[in-house]
Amino acid sequence: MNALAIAVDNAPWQRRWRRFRRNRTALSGLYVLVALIVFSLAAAPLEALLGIDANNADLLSRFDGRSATNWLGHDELGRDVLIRLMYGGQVSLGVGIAATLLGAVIGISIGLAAGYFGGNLDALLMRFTDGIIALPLLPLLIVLAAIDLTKLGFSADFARSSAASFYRIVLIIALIDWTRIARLVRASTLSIREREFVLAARVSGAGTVRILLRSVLPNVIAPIIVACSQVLGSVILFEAVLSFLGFGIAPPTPSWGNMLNNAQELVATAPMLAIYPGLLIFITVIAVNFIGDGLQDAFDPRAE
Amino acid sequence: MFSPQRSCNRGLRTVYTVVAILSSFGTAWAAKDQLVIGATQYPSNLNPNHEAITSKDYVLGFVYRQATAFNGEGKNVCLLCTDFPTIENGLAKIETHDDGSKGIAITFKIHPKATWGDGVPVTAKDVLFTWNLGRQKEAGFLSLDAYDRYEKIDVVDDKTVVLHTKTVRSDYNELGRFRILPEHVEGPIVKSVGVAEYPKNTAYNRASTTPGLYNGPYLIKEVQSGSTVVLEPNPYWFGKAPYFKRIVIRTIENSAALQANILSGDVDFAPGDGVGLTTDQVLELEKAHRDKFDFIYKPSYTYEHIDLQKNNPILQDKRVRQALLFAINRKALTDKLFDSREPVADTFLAPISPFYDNSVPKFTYDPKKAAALLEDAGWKIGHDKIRVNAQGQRLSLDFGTTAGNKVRELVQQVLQSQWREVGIEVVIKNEPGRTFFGETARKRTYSGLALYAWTSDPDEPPVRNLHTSAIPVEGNNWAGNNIAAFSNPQFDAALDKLLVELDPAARKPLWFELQKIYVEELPVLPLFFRVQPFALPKWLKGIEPTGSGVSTHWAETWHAI
Amino acid sequence: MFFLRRLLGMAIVLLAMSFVVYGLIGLMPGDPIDLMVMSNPGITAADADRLRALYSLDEPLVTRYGHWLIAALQGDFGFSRVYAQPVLDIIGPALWQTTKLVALTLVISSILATALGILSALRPGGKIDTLVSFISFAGISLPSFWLALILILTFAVWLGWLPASGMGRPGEEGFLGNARFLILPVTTLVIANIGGVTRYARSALIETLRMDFIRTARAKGAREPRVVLRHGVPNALSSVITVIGMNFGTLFSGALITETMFAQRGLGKTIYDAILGNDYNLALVALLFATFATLIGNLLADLACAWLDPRISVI
Amino acid sequence: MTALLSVKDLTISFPVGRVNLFTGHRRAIHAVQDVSFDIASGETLALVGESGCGKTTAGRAIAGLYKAPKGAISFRGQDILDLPRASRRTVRRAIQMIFQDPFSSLDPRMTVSEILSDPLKVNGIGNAQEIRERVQDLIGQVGLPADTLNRHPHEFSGGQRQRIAIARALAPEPQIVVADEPLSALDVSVQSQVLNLLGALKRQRGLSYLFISHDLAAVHHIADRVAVMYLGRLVEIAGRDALFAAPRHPYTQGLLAAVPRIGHRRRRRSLIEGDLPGPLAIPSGCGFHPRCPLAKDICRRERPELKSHAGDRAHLAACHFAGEAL
Amino acid sequence: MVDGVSYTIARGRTLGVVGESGCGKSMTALALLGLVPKPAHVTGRIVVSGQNLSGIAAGKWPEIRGKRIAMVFQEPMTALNPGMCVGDQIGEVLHLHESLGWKEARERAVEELRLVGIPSPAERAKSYPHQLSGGMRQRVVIAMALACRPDVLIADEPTTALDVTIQAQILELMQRLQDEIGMAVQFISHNLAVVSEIADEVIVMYAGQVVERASAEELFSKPLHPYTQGLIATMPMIDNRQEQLAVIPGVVPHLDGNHKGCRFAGRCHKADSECRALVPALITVEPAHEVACHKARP
Repeated sequence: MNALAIAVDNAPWQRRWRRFRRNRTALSGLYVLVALIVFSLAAAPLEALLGIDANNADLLSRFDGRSATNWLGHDELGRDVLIRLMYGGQVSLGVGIAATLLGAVIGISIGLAAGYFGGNLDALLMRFTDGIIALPLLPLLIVLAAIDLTKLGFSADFARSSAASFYRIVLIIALIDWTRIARLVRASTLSIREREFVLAARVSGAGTVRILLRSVLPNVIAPIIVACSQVLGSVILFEAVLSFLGFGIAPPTPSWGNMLNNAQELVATAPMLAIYPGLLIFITVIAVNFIGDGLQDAFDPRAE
Repeated sequence: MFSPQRSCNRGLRTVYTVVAILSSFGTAWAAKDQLVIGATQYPSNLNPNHEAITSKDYVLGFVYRQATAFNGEGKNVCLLCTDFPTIENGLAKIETHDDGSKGIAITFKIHPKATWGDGVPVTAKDVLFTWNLGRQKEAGFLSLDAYDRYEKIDVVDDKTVVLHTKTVRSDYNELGRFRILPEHVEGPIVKSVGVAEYPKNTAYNRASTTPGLYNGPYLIKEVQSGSTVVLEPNPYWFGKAPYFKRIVIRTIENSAALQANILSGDVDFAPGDGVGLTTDQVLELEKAHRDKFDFIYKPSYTYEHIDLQKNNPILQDKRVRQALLFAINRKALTDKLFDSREPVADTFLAPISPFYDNSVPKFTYDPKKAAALLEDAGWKIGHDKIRVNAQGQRLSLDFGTTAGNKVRELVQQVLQSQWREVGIEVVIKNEPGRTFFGETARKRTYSGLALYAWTSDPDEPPVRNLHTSAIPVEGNNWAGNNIAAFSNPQFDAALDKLLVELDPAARKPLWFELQKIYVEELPVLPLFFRVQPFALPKWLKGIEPTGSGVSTHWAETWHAI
Repeated sequence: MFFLRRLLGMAIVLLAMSFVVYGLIGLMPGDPIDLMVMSNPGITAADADRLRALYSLDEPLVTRYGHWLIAALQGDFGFSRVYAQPVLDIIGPALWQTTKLVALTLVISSILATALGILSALRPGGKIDTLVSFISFAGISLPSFWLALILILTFAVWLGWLPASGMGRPGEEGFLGNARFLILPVTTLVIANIGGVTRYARSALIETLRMDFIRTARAKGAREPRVVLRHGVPNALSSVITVIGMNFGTLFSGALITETMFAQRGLGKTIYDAILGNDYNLALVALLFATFATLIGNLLADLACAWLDPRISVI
Repeated sequence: MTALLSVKDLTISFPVGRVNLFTGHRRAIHAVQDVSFDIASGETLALVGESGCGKTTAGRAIAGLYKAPKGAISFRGQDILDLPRASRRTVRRAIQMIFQDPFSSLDPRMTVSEILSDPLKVNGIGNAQEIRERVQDLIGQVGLPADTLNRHPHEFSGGQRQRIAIARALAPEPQIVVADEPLSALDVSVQSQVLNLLGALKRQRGLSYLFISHDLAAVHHIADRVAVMYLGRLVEIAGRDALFAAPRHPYTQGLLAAVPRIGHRRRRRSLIEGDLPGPLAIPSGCGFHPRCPLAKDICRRERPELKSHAGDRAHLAACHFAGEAL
Repeated sequence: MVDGVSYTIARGRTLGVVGESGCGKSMTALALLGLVPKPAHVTGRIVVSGQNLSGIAAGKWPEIRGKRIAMVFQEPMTALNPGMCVGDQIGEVLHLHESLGWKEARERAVEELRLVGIPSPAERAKSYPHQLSGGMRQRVVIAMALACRPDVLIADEPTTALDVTIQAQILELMQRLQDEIGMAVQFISHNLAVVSEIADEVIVMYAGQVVERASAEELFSKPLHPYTQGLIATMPMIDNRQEQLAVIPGVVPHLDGNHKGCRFAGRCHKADSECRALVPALITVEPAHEVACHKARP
């Protein structure tokens, strides 16, 4: 785990890493998350190794228990539960990370602009952000999820492709998760902007872009990372909720959300089918939250 | 710890939050004279003639009696009338109109004691009122044909009318869609707002607890839009007095939640009439709670099938269509998923139908034959085990259905796997119901396969689904259900004949011919007929599923032990 | 002046929302007439055109929006296509149902979260803090529909203590009888909601307890409970309330899930069904009402903040 | 002595509160109003006053940190508020700034070497090799060893950080340095080190300073001339000795009397009563009148002009009674 | 942090404590109130009017604070509870210690506000801290501290955050109140000039230790410790301008626990091997003048 420390040999990062490492829950959260990522990525190799096809519905082995090649048994269509959980992890974590990053890009841009330029732009952008936060978003998102992409000029082929469904979910989630990042970035930017080293850079003649990129952005990275880690957890949950409402990743592509949703009705006969993805979602989100909490403490400016 | 008061007068200090104290819990209601039914769908509105959804028919069954309905044996019987009109019993007579064309005069006798919920008798006046209203398109009635088929109606007396059809037709005594409205309630509304505004102002929606709107054993006592309908016995009901003092129909859309409600006893049962649990859920209940419930699986006339896109060159090849059907193990599918309860569909007709032709080819699972057919059609196994043709085109098809329908999605994924075994690639592209039915299926924009169900009355000819005139095209505003765009002159001709042939002996060969053409041409891939699955508490008796319509038409016979 | 400005702001938000949602709904597949045609095979092309004209669907989106807006401003929000009733008749009870749910959740989770936040802030890093942290994170991390199912299975199916779903029957068992039906959904929402608020209350109180005036209070001779409850909590509370206020929208979203799971016809569910059922007008107006409700919630939160923190002026 | 920097009628206002719904404007407070002064080459002008008097705002405006102040600021006769883009940078680099808080004025993420080379890079001074030499030279000039260059600001004490900040200000070879309260965040024992360094640099490089401070003792030590501000306006400006020996404005007098001095136990020191009014409630007439022991009716009505009294042309005061014998 | 600090203050007298940031002067003050933050701990004796406070139970401290020993803090803005009107904040002390009802406590609070020279005190009592200017706030803090007429008042940099004119007002106020009430005052400041003006006796602290102690006049006219001498010399004097200021080289050392010898040795021009090896004791070199320096023996 020293890779992180070596990669950023910058002194504040070392201190933060040291502080983070001292936080045992956060550190175990990180281990769990890394393990989950490894777990998800191992899907294809393990599938090849065991010589099974996780997408193959085999009704004869419906609900069959564990075996030498099917470590967690079979689901309602006789597919291997373990491998599907691993593939589902790729989708869920993929959606989570992609939506968080996209949200971060939106949030950072808006937050930086609002915080640095201030004035009416700030007022406008923050009103907008607060407005978005205040809205009952889930119903709105259903409207978004129901939009016919062909009416927006996308080709019918694209609109029906599974890539479109992935992008659509990523986009929909990103459209709401940026607000927290934007607020945090703005708040940090506001305080950084008034810090005298930014004034000093301006006095020495640096242009706005240079100041934003060289003086402001590096100094708001810490809150951004904290915010992203917090957002990631809610995004993974959100994917599950969208699946629940029927707007998630379409089957047969597994995601933890739609696996959980499918398993709901089977709770009586095959409770484990619901417990595995539910547990994985829970563990992931809680791990991410612990990491976020640890990062927040580690990046606490008072401790710097 | 807090100081008792704060001196600084800020006006807002007087804001208090009132917290509801959940101190006492209500008592459990008295058992057995009340019945709680859980349905997955809410009957959006209650006018018998507007917008048909199953949940509405289900609720209306308790409170409203249409003229006739199909019973559990698939026989059309009287609900509101005394004698079911047939040629045989003389209540229906072929007559010749002044212009020489032929029609049928049907004598319809309203039950002498039939009364609306407010004590006003159901009379010929109501029949005439409904007929006049129903023929006007602005009234927005679901079935124009149910009213427009009559040229005139003669009133014999208060309780007897003679309906004169415009043409001779085999379904002359299918009167279930003639839904008589109370003239004394709806009449004044039509008068005051006009026909065009009637749909928005009908008392069924505006004042749905008005007793005068209903004539069934129960009356609607209370409606919580979207969630609950409460029924109580109709004091003016003319039939057998209903057993339950109160029936509550609750909408629980999430089927897992509905299942939980049944297990917890909050809901006594979920009807199998298409608004309750799915077959696999009831099967599960049977596995785990055999002691608590009685189980009924009533074969129905609804069948799941896959429409094939007619414009897709791959599917234009009959051999490919046949191969598709040979390659899937429908028997194993229903054995495993539905415990063999849902019979494999060989044609559009259910095996329980008297007109079912058992001699048609059955397309039992035969992957070798499927492979051979595909080879024959020029599809050779490619490098990734998916077949390609001489042009290098992959044998790949899109496969859509209604997203969120668990059973269909399961079936879909099984079929996908089975087809892959014979080298056919299927890409699943599901859409929410509104998109699927509203756009993709209706405008026939799906590119390969589309899975959904067709339903019909017992021995209703498949005109709506397979007649050329029922192909939705832009010219008819995409109306009709022939989404596979099946068009076969022989088939059309047989159908047309069937529609006017009154002689049962002559009808049977026509039915057989239709089935032969269907199996030969395979416009769609038949999968299996659904059942109406009921899990009824042991103490509840008298419920008789019909297989086609709703079981509530005979709700007065329901009782507890 | 403050109220005027806030009301004006709310009006602007609602106006913008109505326009955006109107546009978005226009982008959904199919139009209402399509569905009518679908359910009524007898309708002809001419009928469909006539109906389109009747519903003004043949006009450009903006014009339609204009008509809708003018009618809406006159108090006529139009009809629900599916229910064939004025939308307000449908929204009214749904709004009340959701309000009950959200308000109860809010009150309970605020009180509970503040109490838990205080407990853990007293000894950051201590045993209680660790436990509370774990509970909070667990609450945040559970998919709410999953939680709801577990609760139903436990308390309704297994223990049989509470009704699995529904909204009760007014007039029969009175408010308290109906309250039973709220216990599970409210519990679900509280569990999902409490984690975030607790974490926030905790950090706000820790922050506050580090402030100079806390030291002043101690130097005055105030004992620890008084220092925390009289000096710490009220000052931390205003920022907690801000967060709670911002949670209104999230709560409404959460209510949609519990309304589905517990079969309660609330606003979220109404919107969801309306969207799925192509009931444009109902979806639009219900969304606006939901927005309005959350904006009111925000306003109330701001007022509560101003009440707690004299530095914030409302006049 | 010709003026190197000339400030004429400088007025800086900030909008406060919300936009008026009807006019679309916001209320403005004038942080600095009609301030005029010159600084000659090699001269140190101190700007003194209490918090909120506008001295920092004025200093920042001169350093170019505000968009468009009203009035004129000219450097060597050239108006720098209205420069074409191209020449703005070359003129601007002649005016650099040292900030109050050396803990906040250095980017915590940069090494000292980056901090010092950045101003050279943005101003396009020299190639990489020259920049490196220049940076080493600079760090030596402020009395820090060359091995500091690879370290980060947090590794230094306040005094050392302020030296680094001074070196950064010197990097673009400025002619005027605006020093905004450069001592107030430092420990007493290092303040004198920084004061001495500033003095030495002035002598070596012929620098001019605009020295902004509330510490009259430090001002007395370093300044050639002193300008006193109150509520955004200059109330008195004079040579150091003249001002300290014979302040003409009652505010300056009160200020001087209030300065604590070693060995003056238990004396009466508060000539000035009451508090500074808020920026939104600036009194009419002479802004100082509510606190002034000399205030008469005229003070409430008329604002006194800043002008010379009793002969000394270089000693200006804005008081109706500045000419009278005190 | 703070090591072996001893001093006494007589009733009605002011002890000035001088030192740079981090020298431990505020920590000493907090120790007197039993408010030293967690990881640190206090040993030694604190005696007020003959009562030994060092051994008392933690639960007894609140009875001492505000009643026997009161404190005025540096930042009047943050030292006041922003959510409570100032009358209540003063009243709270009286409520706590003199068991007054809230009504009487508020009435007394108004009196206290009048005492510290706040105009129209009855109205001001209903103000919140943010509605007052910095000087007013510090007056409120002083009123709060003095409400119970404590034996000892600790003033920790009470004027540092204030402008000079306000500082002068507050200093005068404190002197007047001391004359009226007669409490002992411990006045902590880094500003030598302020301390020289207000204190009767002065102790100079460096890196957690007392290095010199004398009457104010004595200390400023004849400083004996090189640090004190250096501090005085480095100050620019309005009365006595010099081109070049004296300098104390170096910075305050970080204390790492195993420091040997005189803590000032690293910056002292007189330091020799003795200074680096042995900790100098605080010894009386002249009557009422103590110094901890090997080089300042009598």
